[in-house]
Amino acid sequence: MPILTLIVFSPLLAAVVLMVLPERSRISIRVTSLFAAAVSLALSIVALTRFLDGNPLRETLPLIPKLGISYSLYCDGWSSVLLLLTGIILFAGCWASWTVAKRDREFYVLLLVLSTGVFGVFVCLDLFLLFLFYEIAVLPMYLLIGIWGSSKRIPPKGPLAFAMRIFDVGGREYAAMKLTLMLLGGSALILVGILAMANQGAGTPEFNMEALARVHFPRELQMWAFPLLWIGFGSLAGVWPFHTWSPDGHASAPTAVSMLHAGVLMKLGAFGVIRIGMVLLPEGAQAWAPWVGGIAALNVIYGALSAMAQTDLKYVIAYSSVSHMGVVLLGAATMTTNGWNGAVFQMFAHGVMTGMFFALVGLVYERAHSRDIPSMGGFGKMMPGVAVCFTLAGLSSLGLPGTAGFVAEFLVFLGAWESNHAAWMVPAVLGAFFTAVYVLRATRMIFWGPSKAENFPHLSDARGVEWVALLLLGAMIVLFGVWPALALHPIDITTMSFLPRITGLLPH
Amino acid sequence: MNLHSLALAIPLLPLAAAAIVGLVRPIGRRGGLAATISIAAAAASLGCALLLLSHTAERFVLKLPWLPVGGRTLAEVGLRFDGISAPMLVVVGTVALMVQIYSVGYLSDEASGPRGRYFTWQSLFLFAMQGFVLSPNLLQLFSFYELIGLCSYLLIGYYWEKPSAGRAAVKAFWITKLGDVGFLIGLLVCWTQYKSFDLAAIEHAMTAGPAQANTWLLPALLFCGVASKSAQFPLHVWLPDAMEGPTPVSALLHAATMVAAGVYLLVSTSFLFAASPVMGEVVMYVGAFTAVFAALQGCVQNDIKRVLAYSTCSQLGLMVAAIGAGSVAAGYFHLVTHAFFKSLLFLAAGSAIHAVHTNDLREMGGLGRGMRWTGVFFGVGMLALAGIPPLSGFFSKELILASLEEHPVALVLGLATTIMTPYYMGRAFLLAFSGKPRSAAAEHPHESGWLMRGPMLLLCSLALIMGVFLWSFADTIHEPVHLEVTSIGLLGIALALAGLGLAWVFHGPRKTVIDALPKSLLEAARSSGVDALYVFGWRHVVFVFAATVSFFDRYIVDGLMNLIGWAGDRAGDALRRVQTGRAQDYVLALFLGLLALVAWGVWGG
Amino acid sequence: MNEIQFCLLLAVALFSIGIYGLLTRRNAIGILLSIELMANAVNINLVAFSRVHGGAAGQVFALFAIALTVAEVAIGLGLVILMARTRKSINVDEARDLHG
Amino acid sequence: MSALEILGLSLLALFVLAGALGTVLSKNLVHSVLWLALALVATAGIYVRLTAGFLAGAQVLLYAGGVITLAIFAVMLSARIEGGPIPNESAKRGRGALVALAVAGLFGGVLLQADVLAPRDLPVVDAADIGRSFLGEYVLPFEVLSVLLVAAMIGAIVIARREDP
Repeated sequence: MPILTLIVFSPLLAAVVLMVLPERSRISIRVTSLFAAAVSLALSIVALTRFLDGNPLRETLPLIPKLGISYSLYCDGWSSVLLLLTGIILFAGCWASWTVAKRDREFYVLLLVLSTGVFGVFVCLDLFLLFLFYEIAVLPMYLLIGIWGSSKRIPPKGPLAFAMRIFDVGGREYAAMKLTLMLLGGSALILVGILAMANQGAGTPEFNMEALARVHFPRELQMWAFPLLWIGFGSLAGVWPFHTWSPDGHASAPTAVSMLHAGVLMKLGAFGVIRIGMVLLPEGAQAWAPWVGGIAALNVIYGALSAMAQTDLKYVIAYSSVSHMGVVLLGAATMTTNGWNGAVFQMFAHGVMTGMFFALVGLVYERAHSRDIPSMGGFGKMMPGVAVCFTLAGLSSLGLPGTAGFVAEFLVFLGAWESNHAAWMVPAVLGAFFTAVYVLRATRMIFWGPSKAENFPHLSDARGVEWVALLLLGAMIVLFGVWPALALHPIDITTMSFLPRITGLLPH
Repeated sequence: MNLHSLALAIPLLPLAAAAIVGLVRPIGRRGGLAATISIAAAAASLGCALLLLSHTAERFVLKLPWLPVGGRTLAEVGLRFDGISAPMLVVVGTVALMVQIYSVGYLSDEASGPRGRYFTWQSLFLFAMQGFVLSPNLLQLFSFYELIGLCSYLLIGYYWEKPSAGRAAVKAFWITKLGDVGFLIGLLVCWTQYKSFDLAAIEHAMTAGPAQANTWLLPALLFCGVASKSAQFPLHVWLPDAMEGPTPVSALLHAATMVAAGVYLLVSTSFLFAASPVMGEVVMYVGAFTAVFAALQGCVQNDIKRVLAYSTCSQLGLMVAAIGAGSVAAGYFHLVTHAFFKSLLFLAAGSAIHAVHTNDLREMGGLGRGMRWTGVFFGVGMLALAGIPPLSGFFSKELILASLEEHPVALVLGLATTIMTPYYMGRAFLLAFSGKPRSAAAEHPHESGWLMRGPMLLLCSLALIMGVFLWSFADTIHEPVHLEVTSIGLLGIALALAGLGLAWVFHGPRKTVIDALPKSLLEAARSSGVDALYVFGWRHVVFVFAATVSFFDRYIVDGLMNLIGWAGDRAGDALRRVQTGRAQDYVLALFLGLLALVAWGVWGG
Repeated sequence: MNEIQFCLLLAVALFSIGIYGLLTRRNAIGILLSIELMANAVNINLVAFSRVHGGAAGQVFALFAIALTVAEVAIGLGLVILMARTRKSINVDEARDLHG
Repeated sequence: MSALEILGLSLLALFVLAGALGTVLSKNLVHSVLWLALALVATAGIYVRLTAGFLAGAQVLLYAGGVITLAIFAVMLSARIEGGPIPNESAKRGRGALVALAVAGLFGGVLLQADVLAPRDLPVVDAADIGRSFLGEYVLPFEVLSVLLVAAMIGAIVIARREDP
């Protein structure tokens, strides 16, 4: 029973089925996609358990032998945890987009195709196929944001205003276009990196990652190939200069799309940097580590500070995603066991957190039709449930012990302190503090204080359907905060198998 | 019922209560039911604590691996029961139970819906506090430390409709989080220096292992955490604002337990501070200075709860100073006695506020006649705090003064505090309970019901007889303590009486003087610069910096991306003009290409 | 400088005069005539080399070339007439609708 | 080569160049067509000089006969449609001259340096040989050419057909 193939392709299958369904059947569309999401989620749990008791899943099928391309899926510790994350976020996303009115069938089809791409990248061993899945994951974003998004004009200001005047900055078409172009630009670099690695072997090119891991690439190749992969995947993971698509993209995207995008797609980028960049090009990674770590630390502080100054709720959370992804890359750059464990765990923790955040913001936006924080106030009276969930997600993002956010950040800080760049830890810890500042400030301004609910007529708490997503994600945050070993154990096993290649010796 | 399950029950019972009341909507909605559940859990937890107190001989530590790293365990989670944690468990349990019972009466006139939320947070706080007391390693101490901060944030913000309450709650969380940043960095330093977070392991490594290089770093960072939660000098600004919360919350958190968590942290890691004398000195002087500074502030406040808040801050300063000077027993015992009489004072003040519906001393006056019980309780608390002999305050204060003997500067500061404390407490007592009533509500205040007076009665009796337990307390925490009559001791008593006299002189029943100090000095003292510093720091430094970073990101970095787009657009436009539409231009281009090719063919490569 | 070289040089001269005419004439017919000249130059080349190497191939292809050029002129003039009829002028400069 | 032959050849070359220049430079369109006729006939002479008699005949017949007459027709027709003589001036001369000179210079330079083979006395290729190669070795291009000519005819007619009113 090819479990991994089923996980990857069940959303795609559902998408095909959706195509066939008659136009008006709202319920059957949603049920089919929920069923597909549930199948993937359940099977990813099976994959995790199979990995834990020793026989990880592996499926291979030679596709183009002459070019060394084969359909080979393998689920190690990292992939199983990230599969679980994708399953959860997809399941919650399907629930959260229950109220999509306009052309909901196409919405669900694109959402499912996107998640197939994501599932594919996490378990694929073949670089060529991985790149294919990567593109499948990125391209539907354009349509999803362009058609179902929402726009908020941003007046062009500052020295480069002339350049911004010809685009309607902040609009959904602008956001969709910018997001897709920047990510495709990144993926072009990735392709160059992959091809550089692939035809190193004599004769036929070799795309299988495990085979490439055994090849010792010449140092010069690693020196230029690694930054390509870092910038390519990094632009998806929100590395500093290439992160500007994230605020606009997430702010204009509909709820479920920004849940999936911030929650899972950004992890694709970070996963790519570590799994492909660092594991296959160790010397390059070690040489460029100061840069990766430095920019990641900048990311953390930069994201936190700019989040603090935003007045639009979705922008606050988009910038916080940039900041938390900085923590992930910082953990990766430390090249220590703790750092890597922390980085992958932060991917999981932040995925769940941001998923919940965007689900809540979607609920608030649906009822208040405004994302402008200063004009909101006292929503706690009308929507106590949402207020509590928002606070929980906020606490996890600021790293309160007992939530998943703390464990991840603690491990990354420990990794940073142990690595030979202890200085990175200072901006990271400061960033965590600033996260506390802007999260609680936003919570207070929206949910507490005297009720301004009169100019928001139909404010109401989350209804039955929407509770599923919130409860599921909230439970995940607390469960992995109180007992992190559930996810940390498989991650640790895989880190131990990868790290010696980098440091030559397993640090203490 | 072996000891392990008893110890486990202490934190888990309140957690269970919090979960039931919090998650099960129907129970949460009915205030009364929620109250009974959480009080029952608190009582059971206190029962276990008392049982454990009886045989503190068996010290045991339970451990469970929590975080794996490279196959081994990075950190464990578990319980530590020994001489140090036993008394604290009892103190926290008692005060929490009393406050919860008291809150039933105090909140009776409010809507019953939110009370479910109130008792959830109360039980959650009790779980966090007991978990903190029982933590065997620094990481777990830190985790529960922040959970306590969360509960204080939630409880201060109980009246969240009031904007000032919301702001105070967030301010409290931020400043404690700021201190915790230091604590977090301390954890990292601890891991690199000792390769473990376990307190016992660290102590063993320090004594047996190689001498560490800079032993002062870890204690310094830990002290940051202590300073924030126990409101020491630079980080104390959140405590007075925390009075926005309901009074029982102030009694529980901001008098007895939460603020004492920092001191308890000092007590349980005292071997680290002992290892670096420099750090000891720093801690002592910070503590002493905080004591005097807060006491001075206390003298000029007109809000009864703020007077008590500054007094707590000052007493904490004394405890920290004592521990810094090396005598853990003095600090710890003062913590225990202070927990009882300060929570008593808060509850009494609460019942007074409950009667006249205002915190302002200027609108109180002559409540003693109408509220006899509350007057007596407040009086006993005031005397205990002032350090008048038979009461418990006297013993712990004498111990502290004794511990400060070798450090003249700290001693002077300590003595200054011992004279100011009775003055401001006397003033508060006289203004509130004696003299002529100064407002309509103060004319005929109604005494609060038994639900409120019962807990106060128990705390009052504890405040009276606690001094006797000094010696049994001393040997549970295995610290030698000797209290004899010394010149410093007598001076302490004299100063206490002098302080009370001063209060009587200025604010006696016949006098109508509210503020003894001249107006200008009053304003200067009241508007303490530190708070303004924080506000300035936030509004003009952090927020401006954040705004510039956000502007930079939106209009420069993002602007550059748009510039690339714009350049692409312009380049496309320029290229468009090359296609002129005239056939001859194209033929010309054709021939130029031909020429170039032929030329390259003839002379080129 | 033998006879063949002379003919080739003549062809080059003819070719470049054709180019000049092509680039400078304003009316379509003028351009067609210049193209004729260039085609003619090509034929001279063909014949010159066929004179050198013998065999009928050179002349056969010259004939083909001539036939093709004639066909091309026929179509060209047809277009010119169409252009004259629709645009009322066969000035090449005015026919620039396909600009960018 | 005897002096007489050289004189003949250079005279023919002179006529060809004069014709070409006339076509390209003359102000009147009809004159430039006539100059073209001169140039074509002169090249026929050169073909004769290069022992390609049949080709000279074809050249005169096709080019001078066919193309010139067609051109004259076209000139007359478009002059009538346009009402008035067609302006035949040329513009951007500089650009045209530059390119022409460049091409001439480049190709001429290459030619002058190249050592071209001298004409050897080979059997003269007469019409019969050409006919035999048309239907022998090159029968396919011959047939394709005929198809092309038919297509060109039909095309020209369709293009220039006046909409019946």
